[in-house]
Amino acid sequence: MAEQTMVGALNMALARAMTDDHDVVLFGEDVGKDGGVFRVTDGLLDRFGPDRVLDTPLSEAAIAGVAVGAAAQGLRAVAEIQFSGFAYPAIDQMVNHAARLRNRTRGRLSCPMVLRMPYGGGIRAPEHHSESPEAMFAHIPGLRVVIPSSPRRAYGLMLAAIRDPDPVVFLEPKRRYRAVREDVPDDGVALPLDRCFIERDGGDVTLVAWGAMLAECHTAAEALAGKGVQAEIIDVATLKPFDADTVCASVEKTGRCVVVQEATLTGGFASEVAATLAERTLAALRAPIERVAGWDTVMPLPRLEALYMPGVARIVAACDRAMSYA
Amino acid sequence: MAEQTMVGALNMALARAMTDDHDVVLFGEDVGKDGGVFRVTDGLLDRFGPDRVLDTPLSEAAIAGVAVGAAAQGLRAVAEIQFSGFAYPAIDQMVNHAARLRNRTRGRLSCPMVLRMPYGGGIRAPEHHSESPEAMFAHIPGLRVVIPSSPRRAYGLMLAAIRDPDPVVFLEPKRRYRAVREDVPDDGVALPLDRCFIERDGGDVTLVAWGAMLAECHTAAEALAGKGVQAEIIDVATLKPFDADTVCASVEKTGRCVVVQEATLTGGFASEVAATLAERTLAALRAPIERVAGWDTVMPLPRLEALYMPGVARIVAACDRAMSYA
Amino acid sequence: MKEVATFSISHTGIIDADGKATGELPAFARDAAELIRLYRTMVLTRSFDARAIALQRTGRLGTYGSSLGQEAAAVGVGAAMRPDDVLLPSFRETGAQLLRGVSLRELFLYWGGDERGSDFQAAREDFPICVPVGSQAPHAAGVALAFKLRQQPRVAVCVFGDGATSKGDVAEAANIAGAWNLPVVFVVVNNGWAISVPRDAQSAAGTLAQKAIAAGMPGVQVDGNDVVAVRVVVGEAIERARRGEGPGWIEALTYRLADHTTADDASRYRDPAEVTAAWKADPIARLRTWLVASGAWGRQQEQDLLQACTAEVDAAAAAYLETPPQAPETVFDYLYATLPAALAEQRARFLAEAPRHG
Amino acid sequence: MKEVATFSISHTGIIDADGKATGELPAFARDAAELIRLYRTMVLTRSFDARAIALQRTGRLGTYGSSLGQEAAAVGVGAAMRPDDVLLPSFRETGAQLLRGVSLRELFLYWGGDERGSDFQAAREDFPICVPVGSQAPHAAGVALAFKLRQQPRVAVCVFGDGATSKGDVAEAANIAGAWNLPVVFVVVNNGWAISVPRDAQSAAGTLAQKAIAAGMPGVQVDGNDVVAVRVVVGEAIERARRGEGPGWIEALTYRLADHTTADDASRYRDPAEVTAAWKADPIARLRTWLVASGAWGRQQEQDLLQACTAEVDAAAAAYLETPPQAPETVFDYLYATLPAALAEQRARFLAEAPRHG
Ligand SMILES: Cc1ncc(C[n+]2csc(CCOP(=O)(O)OP(=O)(O)O)c2C)c(N)n1
Ligand SMILES: Cc1ncc(C[n+]2csc(CCOP(=O)(O)OP(=O)(O)O)c2C)c(N)n1
Ligand SMILES: [Mg+2]
Ligand SMILES: [Mg+2]
Repeated sequence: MAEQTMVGALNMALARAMTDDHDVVLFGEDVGKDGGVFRVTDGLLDRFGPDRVLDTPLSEAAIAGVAVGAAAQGLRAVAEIQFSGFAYPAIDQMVNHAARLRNRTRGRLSCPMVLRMPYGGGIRAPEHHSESPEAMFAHIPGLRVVIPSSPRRAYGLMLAAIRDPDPVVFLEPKRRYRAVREDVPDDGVALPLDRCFIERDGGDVTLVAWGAMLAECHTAAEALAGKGVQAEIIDVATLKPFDADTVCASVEKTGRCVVVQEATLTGGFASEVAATLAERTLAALRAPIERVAGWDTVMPLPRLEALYMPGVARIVAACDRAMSYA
Repeated sequence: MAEQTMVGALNMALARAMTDDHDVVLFGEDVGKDGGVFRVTDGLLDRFGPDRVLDTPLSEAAIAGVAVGAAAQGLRAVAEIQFSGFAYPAIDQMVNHAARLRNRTRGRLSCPMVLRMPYGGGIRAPEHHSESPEAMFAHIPGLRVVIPSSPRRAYGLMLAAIRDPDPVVFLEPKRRYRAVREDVPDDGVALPLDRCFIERDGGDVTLVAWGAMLAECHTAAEALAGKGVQAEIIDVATLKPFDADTVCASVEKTGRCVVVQEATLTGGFASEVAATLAERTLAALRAPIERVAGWDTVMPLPRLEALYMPGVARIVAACDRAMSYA
Repeated sequence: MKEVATFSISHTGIIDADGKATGELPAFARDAAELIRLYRTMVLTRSFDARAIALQRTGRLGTYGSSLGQEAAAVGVGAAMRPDDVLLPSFRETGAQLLRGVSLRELFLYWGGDERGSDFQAAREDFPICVPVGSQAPHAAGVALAFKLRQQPRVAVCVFGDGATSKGDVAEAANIAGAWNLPVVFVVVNNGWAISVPRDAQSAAGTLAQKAIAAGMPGVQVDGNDVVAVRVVVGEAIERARRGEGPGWIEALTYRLADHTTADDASRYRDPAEVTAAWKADPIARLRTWLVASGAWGRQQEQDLLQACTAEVDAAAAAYLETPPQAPETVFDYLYATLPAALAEQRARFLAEAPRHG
Repeated sequence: MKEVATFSISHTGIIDADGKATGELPAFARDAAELIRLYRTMVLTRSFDARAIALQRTGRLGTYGSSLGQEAAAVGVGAAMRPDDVLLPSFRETGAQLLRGVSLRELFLYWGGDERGSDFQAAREDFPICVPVGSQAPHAAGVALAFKLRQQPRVAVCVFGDGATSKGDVAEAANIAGAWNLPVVFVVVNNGWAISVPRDAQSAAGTLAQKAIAAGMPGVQVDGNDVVAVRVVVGEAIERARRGEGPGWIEALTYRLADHTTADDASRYRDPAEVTAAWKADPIARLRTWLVASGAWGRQQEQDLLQACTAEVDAAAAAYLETPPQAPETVFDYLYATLPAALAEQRARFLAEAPRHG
């Protein structure tokens, strides 16, 4: 049981799924010999052969659409979009087909596919390589939207996503791809796809986040603890369907909530979290629900990227504001 | 000054803009001889000629992308997507190009285009013809997102959208296309693109909506008035940028808010409205913020469509619940 | 300057507009019973079409897209397929769907706005009608990928219109099908119009068969009003694909004799004279002429057939009209394989509220 | 079965890999000064390229996409354009951009992660580098539409790679350009690879020139390592388009001698022998051979040129490295023509918070 990065854990989960189920096939741009530009599929072509690991032509709409067709035939299609910034041409297939094939045929056909892609900023990448489009997918009924925040979670969630009988959009916070290593047992155990994970207990304020923002929240929580403020941290690893119960229960307890997302503020998934809380936990709220998010502007190129990304200081400041209410 | 439907008002605004500014050109599928499948561009080919009213091949990505290129050259490109259900292939161009051309070139190039499209349900249309995707566009920094709710507003907002130097997504609630007529003076006066409209004053509860949902809200408000409840109605005609101040001021006054959207609940723009209120008006809130929305499922085909659409009864029920808090 | 590649596009027609054979008849067409089966399906398609329009006009069906005049293209495709192939249609493939086992009642249900119309009781693996133009083309490649990886001798057959050939999805799907040598056949039913946009305004390409050249696959033209030729040419492409020799692309030339849909008024944009002229190439009349001339068909058979088709359509329409709407919970119950916990409460709220008002 | 259309694809080369003329020289190429101008730009491109990689390796530039080996394709395109044409490049068109007036410092800024690198001080109407592959193709059609409607004798020139030809956007753009007879020229720089995907896996099409056939426009191949041939063939297409005779499509055959980008390791997926072989067709060496053979160039000129290029790149790199980052407020200030009131408060909050921490 070696220590794994998130890349290693994802690779391990893909290999495990392919070993367990011959119907699992992978395709995407450069997933074969190259092993994916981030090496998530490294070695899989050699292990599973060119019938199950396929390089596609450069066409994202087709990547998603081919996955729909293959999945309708019962293949578990795991399709990679090289960067989320290039996933937009695939949205049509996800909204108009993947998400509704089961519903429109009354269950006759279904779509057990995973559309996986790295997303998010913080690695000084070129233009169009740093965005966070999760909210667009989370608005599509019939999809599942999953975002791991750690190697272990990546392993368990990826297995769950592949085994799930419905289409899953799996967003991988690339900034965390190699940020940490942890023990990831290759035990074939999947994580649930409909539950938030409480990562840290605390009674004063609830921090809600997903993906790369979890690490920021943990650092912020440490800083807050130093001031005597106990933050509870929740990883919304499955944005859709959204496990509001876990978040609401925490906020009922703490009375304060800061939702942290890397994506641009307006219309982001943090707004969904906040709206749900405003509907269900109003009486418990002791402070306004704050959203710490990317600003409502285009993600800057690397030289100014750091100004855009929500970080520890902004999270702590928001918690401080929340704590300032009696 | 004839009474106009929304279709007539839009047609009048397009004609006025084309008369005033030779750089305004229209294109899209069937916008020429056919005058658009809803007749919004009826007669414009005859009046302005085939150089300024062009039928495109059947390709939505190109429609948006050609608009970007033409707009970069200073044409005011008004591009039609025939139904919002077919706009998804155009999202890539809107996110990755239209919305950021000005920003990424530091103002050297810009994108004065309008992408207009009918949206929404309630007309017993075929599959894929009834969805409400406004939230996807409202999440894109650099765009403006505009939705008229009446003929007069359609006229003024369309003029503003065309004259605006930045890209505008203009969503037309097709269910209201011919639902009412009203006097629409062809005075060339544009409406502001950054202000919500207060449509009805009331001190008890704030109803926030856009598009076709305004009519439902007005009927609901009448019903509520009968019970002695005074609803204030706000038309969020410009979702992006969102004029939160007007909505917040109203909720500060009423202490209760019901946001009504036709789109599927999770991740819809109603969530943004609610989240903003939860952040800015918490102290004033006397009741949980309710969202009355399309359910989190695929818009059913016509036979069950009515079960999906938010209607007067659900709005009234939500207001009743809000009023039940002291 | 040297020439590095050359291409040519062929056109095949067998029975011409006058009902005369202009080429050699394929074996199946020498079997009168088989030709009559195709004829029958074309006539049934047209009966269904007329009834669907009538039901729409009287408010008992939703917006409907007629396949009037295109019966041979659809029936030829359906006839060329084997049962375990998979059809990925657009919305005017009634004739093909009928041969695949889709029922008239299912088709009425679909156009009547009921999801059960896509839950085909036969043709379980066929795709439902596809409304977003061309978007089913990548699915066809995906289905074909599954066939290939599983080494099944099956073929995916994808049908769309002239307008669809302008869509990026179609180009991407064709390219990937070529690159991966997939067992898929794309059939362009070129009916001259994409709503109000005439074929020539859709593309500067002189034929729509030549779109195949971009994907490195063979492209051919066929007289789409000649069911015999369609069956032959599509059949050849299908069997070629089945043998592992790669995808195919056929342009079937036909004409949309009706409005685009019941929501359309074609007189706004096309010359009625064009329609009148196009009737001369009516696929049903020409096959009838051929059958009559060959002695396989007569007045009585025709009368019987029309009556039988009417009766079949009557029965299906009645069954459709008698089908009660689905229960409200079906709005939620097919979204995921298992209703996620997070949706259970919403579903309950929906059931409490929906029946009352919507 | 009759033939209804035929097509052929030609290939043009003028100066071969050995620096020998195999075809007739065009007029401009008989002017040594003009050839030297092109040669100089190719060498400058390569100097820039080497420096960019060095800066990236030492952490002073972001991920960079080299154009090593593709200098002739880019320079040929740039040379074929008139100043008031508009270039819509991908990310390896340095040579073309230099001829258009884009400065080395701007290019460094762009790759260094600074938006000012796309605010070209010359070439004001040219499009910035385009990263989403092929997505600039519809823009080119849109730019050309503006030229056409305004009756300006200008041409949009769009450059992308072999991989891009698989994108639906490109197919849609080409089709609309054909349908509308727009003054636009598409240049496919086929460098054999799309990251790790070799050209043959990208498409079953035998040439990428034949993609044009689908759009009904002429498609031709050219030796993309022969700057003279590129300039001739692209120039012909541009002038044809300028005369209103419609769009053009050129496949320029070249080779990516470098890794895909500085983030790539091509040894994972391609045989070094292939790269070694490709160096034999180096576009710079062959033009030098030609120039030397024709007496227009010698050792001294070469040495001077290399020195001059190094000095120019040095100066640009220094200027780039000395350029202070933009002020924080620029993150907001170019989003809309005028900052919307709704964003003013956020901008203020940003300015209060951003400088402290990000
Ligand atoms: C992607 C998309 N865009 C627009 C439409 C609206 N629409 C429906 S059918 C049609 C024309 C289709 O033309 P063609 O492909 O030739 O098929 P035909 O209707 O002639 O059978 C259009 C524009 C659609 N359904 N899908
Ligand atoms: C739409 C899109 N998908 C994926 C990528 C990632 N990517 C960048 S370059 C590239 C390969 C491009 O190949 P080609 O078009 O041949 O151009 P080349 O890099 O060879 O110049 C890929 C896949 C991208 N930038 N855009
Ligand atoms: Mg058609
Ligand atoms: Mg390439």
